[in-house]
Amino acid sequence: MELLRAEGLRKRFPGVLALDGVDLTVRAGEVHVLLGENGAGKSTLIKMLSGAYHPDEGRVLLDGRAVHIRTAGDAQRLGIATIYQEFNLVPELSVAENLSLGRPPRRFGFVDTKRMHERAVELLARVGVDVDPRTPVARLGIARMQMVEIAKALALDARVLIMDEPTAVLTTGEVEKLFSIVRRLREEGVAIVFITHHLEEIAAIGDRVTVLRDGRSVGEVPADTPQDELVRLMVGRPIDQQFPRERGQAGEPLLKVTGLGRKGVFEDVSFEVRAGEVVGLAGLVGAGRTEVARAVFGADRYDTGEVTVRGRRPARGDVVAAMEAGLGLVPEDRKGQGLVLGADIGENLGLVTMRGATRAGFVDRSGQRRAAAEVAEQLGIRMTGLAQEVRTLSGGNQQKVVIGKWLEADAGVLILDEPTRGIDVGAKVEIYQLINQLTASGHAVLMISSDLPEVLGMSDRILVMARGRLVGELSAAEATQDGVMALAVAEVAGPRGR
Amino acid sequence: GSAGPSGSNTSGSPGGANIKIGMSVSTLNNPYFVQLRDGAQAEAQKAGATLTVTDAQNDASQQVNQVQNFASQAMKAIILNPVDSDAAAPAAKAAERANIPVIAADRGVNGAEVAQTVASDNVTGGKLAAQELAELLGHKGQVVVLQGVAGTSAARDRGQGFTEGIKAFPNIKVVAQQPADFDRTKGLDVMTNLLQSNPGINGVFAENDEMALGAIKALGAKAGKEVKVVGFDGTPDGLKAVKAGTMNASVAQQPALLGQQAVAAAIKAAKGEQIEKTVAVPVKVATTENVDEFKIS
Amino acid sequence: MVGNVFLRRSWLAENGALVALVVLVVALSLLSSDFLSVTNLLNVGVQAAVTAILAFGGTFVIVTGGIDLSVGSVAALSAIVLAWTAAVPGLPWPLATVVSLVVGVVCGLVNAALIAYGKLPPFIATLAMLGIARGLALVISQGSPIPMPDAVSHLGDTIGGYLPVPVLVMLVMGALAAVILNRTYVGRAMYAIGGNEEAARLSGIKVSRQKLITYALSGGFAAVAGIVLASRLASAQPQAAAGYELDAIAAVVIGGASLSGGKGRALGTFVGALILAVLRNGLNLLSVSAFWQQVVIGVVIALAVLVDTLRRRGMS
Amino acid sequence: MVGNVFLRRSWLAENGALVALVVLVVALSLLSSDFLSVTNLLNVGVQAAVTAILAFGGTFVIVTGGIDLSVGSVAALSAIVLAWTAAVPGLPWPLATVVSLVVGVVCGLVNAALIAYGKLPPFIATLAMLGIARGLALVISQGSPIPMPDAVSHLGDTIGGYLPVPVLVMLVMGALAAVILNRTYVGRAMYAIGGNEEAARLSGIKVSRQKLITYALSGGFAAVAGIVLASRLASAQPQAAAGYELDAIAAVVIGGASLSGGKGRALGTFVGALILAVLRNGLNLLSVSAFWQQVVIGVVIALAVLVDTLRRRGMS
Ligand SMILES: Nc1ncnc2c1ncn2[C@@H]1O[C@H](COP(=O)(O)OP(=O)(O)OP(=O)(O)O)[C@@H](O)[C@H]1O
Ligand SMILES: Nc1ncnc2c1ncn2[C@@H]1O[C@H](COP(=O)(O)OP(=O)(O)OP(=O)(O)O)[C@@H](O)[C@H]1O
Ligand SMILES: [Mg+2]
Ligand SMILES: [Mg+2]
Repeated sequence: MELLRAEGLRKRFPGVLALDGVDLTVRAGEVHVLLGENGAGKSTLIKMLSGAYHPDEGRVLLDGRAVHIRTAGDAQRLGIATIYQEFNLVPELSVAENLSLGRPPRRFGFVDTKRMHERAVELLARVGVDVDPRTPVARLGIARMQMVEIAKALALDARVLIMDEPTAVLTTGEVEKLFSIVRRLREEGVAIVFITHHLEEIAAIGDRVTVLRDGRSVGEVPADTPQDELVRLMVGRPIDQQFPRERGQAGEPLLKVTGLGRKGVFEDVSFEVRAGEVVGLAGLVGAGRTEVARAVFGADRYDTGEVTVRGRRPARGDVVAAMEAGLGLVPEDRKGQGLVLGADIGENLGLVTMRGATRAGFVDRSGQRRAAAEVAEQLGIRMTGLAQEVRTLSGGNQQKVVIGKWLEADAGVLILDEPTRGIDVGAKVEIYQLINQLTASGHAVLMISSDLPEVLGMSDRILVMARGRLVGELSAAEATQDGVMALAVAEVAGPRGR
Repeated sequence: GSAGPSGSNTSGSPGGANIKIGMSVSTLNNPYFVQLRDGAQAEAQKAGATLTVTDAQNDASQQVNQVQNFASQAMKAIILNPVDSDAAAPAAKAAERANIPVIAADRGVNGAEVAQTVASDNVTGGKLAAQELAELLGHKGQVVVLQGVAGTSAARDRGQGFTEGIKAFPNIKVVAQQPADFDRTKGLDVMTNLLQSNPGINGVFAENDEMALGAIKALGAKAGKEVKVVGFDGTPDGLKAVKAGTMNASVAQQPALLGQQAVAAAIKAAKGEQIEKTVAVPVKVATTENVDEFKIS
Repeated sequence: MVGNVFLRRSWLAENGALVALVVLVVALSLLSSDFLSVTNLLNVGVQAAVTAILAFGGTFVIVTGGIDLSVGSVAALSAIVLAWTAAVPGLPWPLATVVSLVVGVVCGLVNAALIAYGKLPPFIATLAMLGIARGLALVISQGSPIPMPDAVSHLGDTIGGYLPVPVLVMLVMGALAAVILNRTYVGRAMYAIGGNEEAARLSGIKVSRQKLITYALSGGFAAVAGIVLASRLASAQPQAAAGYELDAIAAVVIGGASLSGGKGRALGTFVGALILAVLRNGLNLLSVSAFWQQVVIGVVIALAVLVDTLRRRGMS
Repeated sequence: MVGNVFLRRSWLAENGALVALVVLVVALSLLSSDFLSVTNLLNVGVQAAVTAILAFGGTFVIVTGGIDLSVGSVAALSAIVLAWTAAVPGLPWPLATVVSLVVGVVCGLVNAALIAYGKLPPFIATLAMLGIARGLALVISQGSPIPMPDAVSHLGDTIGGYLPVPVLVMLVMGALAAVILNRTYVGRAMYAIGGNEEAARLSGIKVSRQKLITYALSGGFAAVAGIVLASRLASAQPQAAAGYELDAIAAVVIGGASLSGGKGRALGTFVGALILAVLRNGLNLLSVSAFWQQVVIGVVIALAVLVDTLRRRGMS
């Protein structure tokens, strides 16, 4: 039964035609996947269904009747719930409050905090995350925020549930939890729109796929269409190798971490990364991988242990010292830590190299622009020009900017935290090739990723973390998905180091 | 748009023969200067001159700006009520360069020539206040001083006059001097607080009537009786309080008369007539006995 | 147990200014024997009242991430309107009071309309209103004070010769602000808007409408503050409360709110207003010279907030 | 071609205030025959100078997402220090000038230290400094104006009886601000910090050090503004520039900067300061009554920014 239908949707932004007459039909009780390259227009499309944007042309029908969705409130009333690609949580407020955002339970006209709390506990249990509803959202890791977003959307009991890349920041465990929720909803007759760049998820959860390219729909195919075919539809050409890792000879250790610990977060973390090597860091959400990376980079302090980079020991908690020693960090939270959203692309790409491009206090801005143009070209950032505000880029293209600014910096040891989050298959390969180039020229890469195939496909060695400790190391040859997962969950039952 | 209730443009027919006069008042946030302006406007109306009044908002540099602007408007005479005597020199010089005569009103101009200074001396006023308060107290007691905005010339001169004047009475002790910023509410609050730390006071000198009126509120039934209050300015509200006996005296500078004389002088100067260098508008102390002689508008 | 610890901790964390207030009170009690009397403390309460009421209104605005510079002027305008309508057209005082409150609310609504629909930065919209409201107060009053109706002036009195009505009004308005912020939809929406306006919008909160309510509340609170102020003097002054906006904002920020929005509590604001009032009272009692007073106030404000930020850092 | 259109467009978009200024100038030329004379326009320039210089310094701070309420007081303090050191210990005027500039910079550094290391909100830190600097100015001068050294007072003169020096100083300081903001590391870092402080830090920008520089610049600019102001009056006044902070911030915001940081240009600020000066000048020329002036200024400020936001909305 057809529930939602969009006809001829068109949307123009200054300088780009984001959507050029797209049709979409979603049936009750199906998972409809939207597939497309970064900047193809997926998010723009769903934002017009949720009331965040208004189409320039075209219309939306629900149950066969044309509806006008002017605001998010309208969409909610029509039974459309949306999980956006970028989080829409209020960091200062508690998890419970966020889950009831805009519709708190009321009693005698007053907000009923007790019921709000109960509702939160219930919702959190439903998505299977273990957080205290009183915790401010700002204190959650990025994956937990995503789970809160999901719980928030479920709270609406919607007929149409739209999810824009919900799995981008989740690890396998959470993805499984999410899928079982989605399957249950599908059985209940909910229409689900699902956006993902993980092709393997399509067969696992999808029913039909609409592929977008350059703001147009280029086909609607069943979900069991072979991946190669999907890629061809989406990128316009086949991709021969998904993980083109060229392994070379590991050289000198460039990064040495010994006995690193911070009370209650992680302890006794020791490892090294050698020149020419890609070391993968796997683990479940909350394992503390991001925390370790930030401590190594000097973004946070640590209590015990030491970090040695190319023989130097940058002071703890000093980002500049770490950078001078040759470290770089692509953070996992691009909006919060990676980008100056209000500044343009050129400015963002040049942020790290700006100090080096300064002579007598003056920044060589034309040189900076040239370098930025080169990187943007290399990464295939889809933009109107370097002067475009980063805020208006598609999610995947924003991620490319975060990576790009560190590529420009030429750091000896680059720590990548979820580097390909939200990046399409084509661009991923480009980034992998860049990683190859880095290691070939003697650099080292520490890659944190929740995408197990990526960790397996790109790493030379794999470190596994659980509950704040390193619990194992596997070589590329011996590692399998099950092997890594077994290690990652092994310690879960054990005591927690906090 | 000059028909506003505050009516800054006043024009009439004969006498002043439509002479354009500019007047920069230091502030209109204080009833004293409002009266000064009203007096000036009444006189201009009578003489048929066009008077433009601007408010410098107690900002000396804004006052210079306004005088410059008067010069651009080809005023025939400028009445300057300085925000500060020292800082008024550039304003007076600006007018001088444009060959426009300047009448200084209420306060003098230091460091530049003006055609006439119409003023009543704040320092003398302060001394008079000290004498009056001393008489009221029978030459002995404890007094507090409510000070105006620190650093303004009115606060400075009145305070100086009072301090000098009170020295003549060795049995009167100034037990506290605190700023209340010429503001009635602050006068109330500060007086309330001072009563806590100095319950024995029997005299208050406030550097303007607004603060005195606030102090009277704080003193309640004691005002004017157990505790003598002397204000400054002789504003309508102040004179009412004197009449009611809650304020014992106010040093009245007759601002309306001052404004009137300034305009009269300005018209003469504009016509090129000779005028005296200084005109002193008498300072009068309004007391319960003589308050009826003062105009309460 | 755990819940208890959590509560105790957050209560302290959110009332860091309280520590500064306690330190200040202890210091002043030691320095001046006159400070710690019931009468003096009630005086402090009276002197805090107007700033506190303005600041409660300002808390709404600051929680949404805005700023309201117009509160002092709106207070003055409302008081002048009350006194004038009671005196000149001779409205009965209850009606005059209602008119005056409506004027305050309308000023707030104009601010909000400029901000929500005209997309003006709150700083500019309310700065414009600061001038407009003050100007109108001067125009209506012709620059001179207007006596308040006697009935209304009782708001400045004390009940039973002891309990000052302004303190009572302040407590009532504070409680009202606390309830609005904590327990009502409007209040929770303020936090959401201040924390993440886009998220609030996408969660179905009508952001523009909520801003109208927020600034209207601020205007209404300012009107109440203006009436209390004028009642204390039994006279409405066109220049009353000039510059109070900075005090009000300072009280809110000292109380732990963030000017970038999403944070702030009525209780904190109350403590902030008390800190300012205690400070001024203490300086009078200690007879600190006029010139030094400003220096001391500045230093103490900085220290008060410093105590708070250092405590927080120590805790986390 | 495309680049050209883009440039032209963004130039207009970023100078929306310019449209408001032009409208204002045209309107005043029609309303008053005295307005469009060279002398009067130079007067406007002189009258804008102090606010503009303060606002250029304020632009740095606002671009980083901060606010500096102390600029007016710091200007007064610097001028008093110059006049006093030249008069009392009798320093030669160049040395006195240097001391005065150092005082301005130090005030800025204290602000920055409180903000960067003490984690005080900029509003509170600079509000404290507002009181402290003003108080010190009063203490040093004992509340009385001090004559400026003659040599320095020439800064208030005109060159060749025509070109006013304050205008010259304003242009130089404006150009300096523009160069710092656009071309230097320090300036670019300000935009990054204001746009996203955490991202700036993780990109290797020393945020605390940059804030020190930012507020020090603001303090230095305030000192220059104070010296120019005192030169115009040939006397340093302890009460000078009181309340100018709001004007300076208004100029920056009218010029297109955002108080949440990351946006703002020297040219916009210049236009903002001119709008305020033209407005005041025009109201004087038109002899608008003093009470109505505040209303009119408020309305025009709101309209000026409204023109800008509406234009932007129309464009996107
Ligand atoms: N507010 C905006 N202003 C200008 N351009 C925009 C805006 N929002 C989106 N765009 C542009 O529209 C195009 C489509 O963006 P959209 O976010 O829909 O892509 P997407 O398919 O979701 O990509 P991704 O996989 O990277 O999330 C992009 O070129 C983007 O730069
Ligand atoms: N149950 C919990 N309640 C509160 N905080 C938790 C809980 N579990 C973990 N954390 C905190 O979450 C943080 C881990 O964050 P994060 O999720 O970013 O880790 P990670 O290993 O990088 O995971 P990922 O990168 O997959 O998101 C740690 O600081 C840890 O203290
Ligand atoms: Mg997207
Ligand atoms: Mg992580």
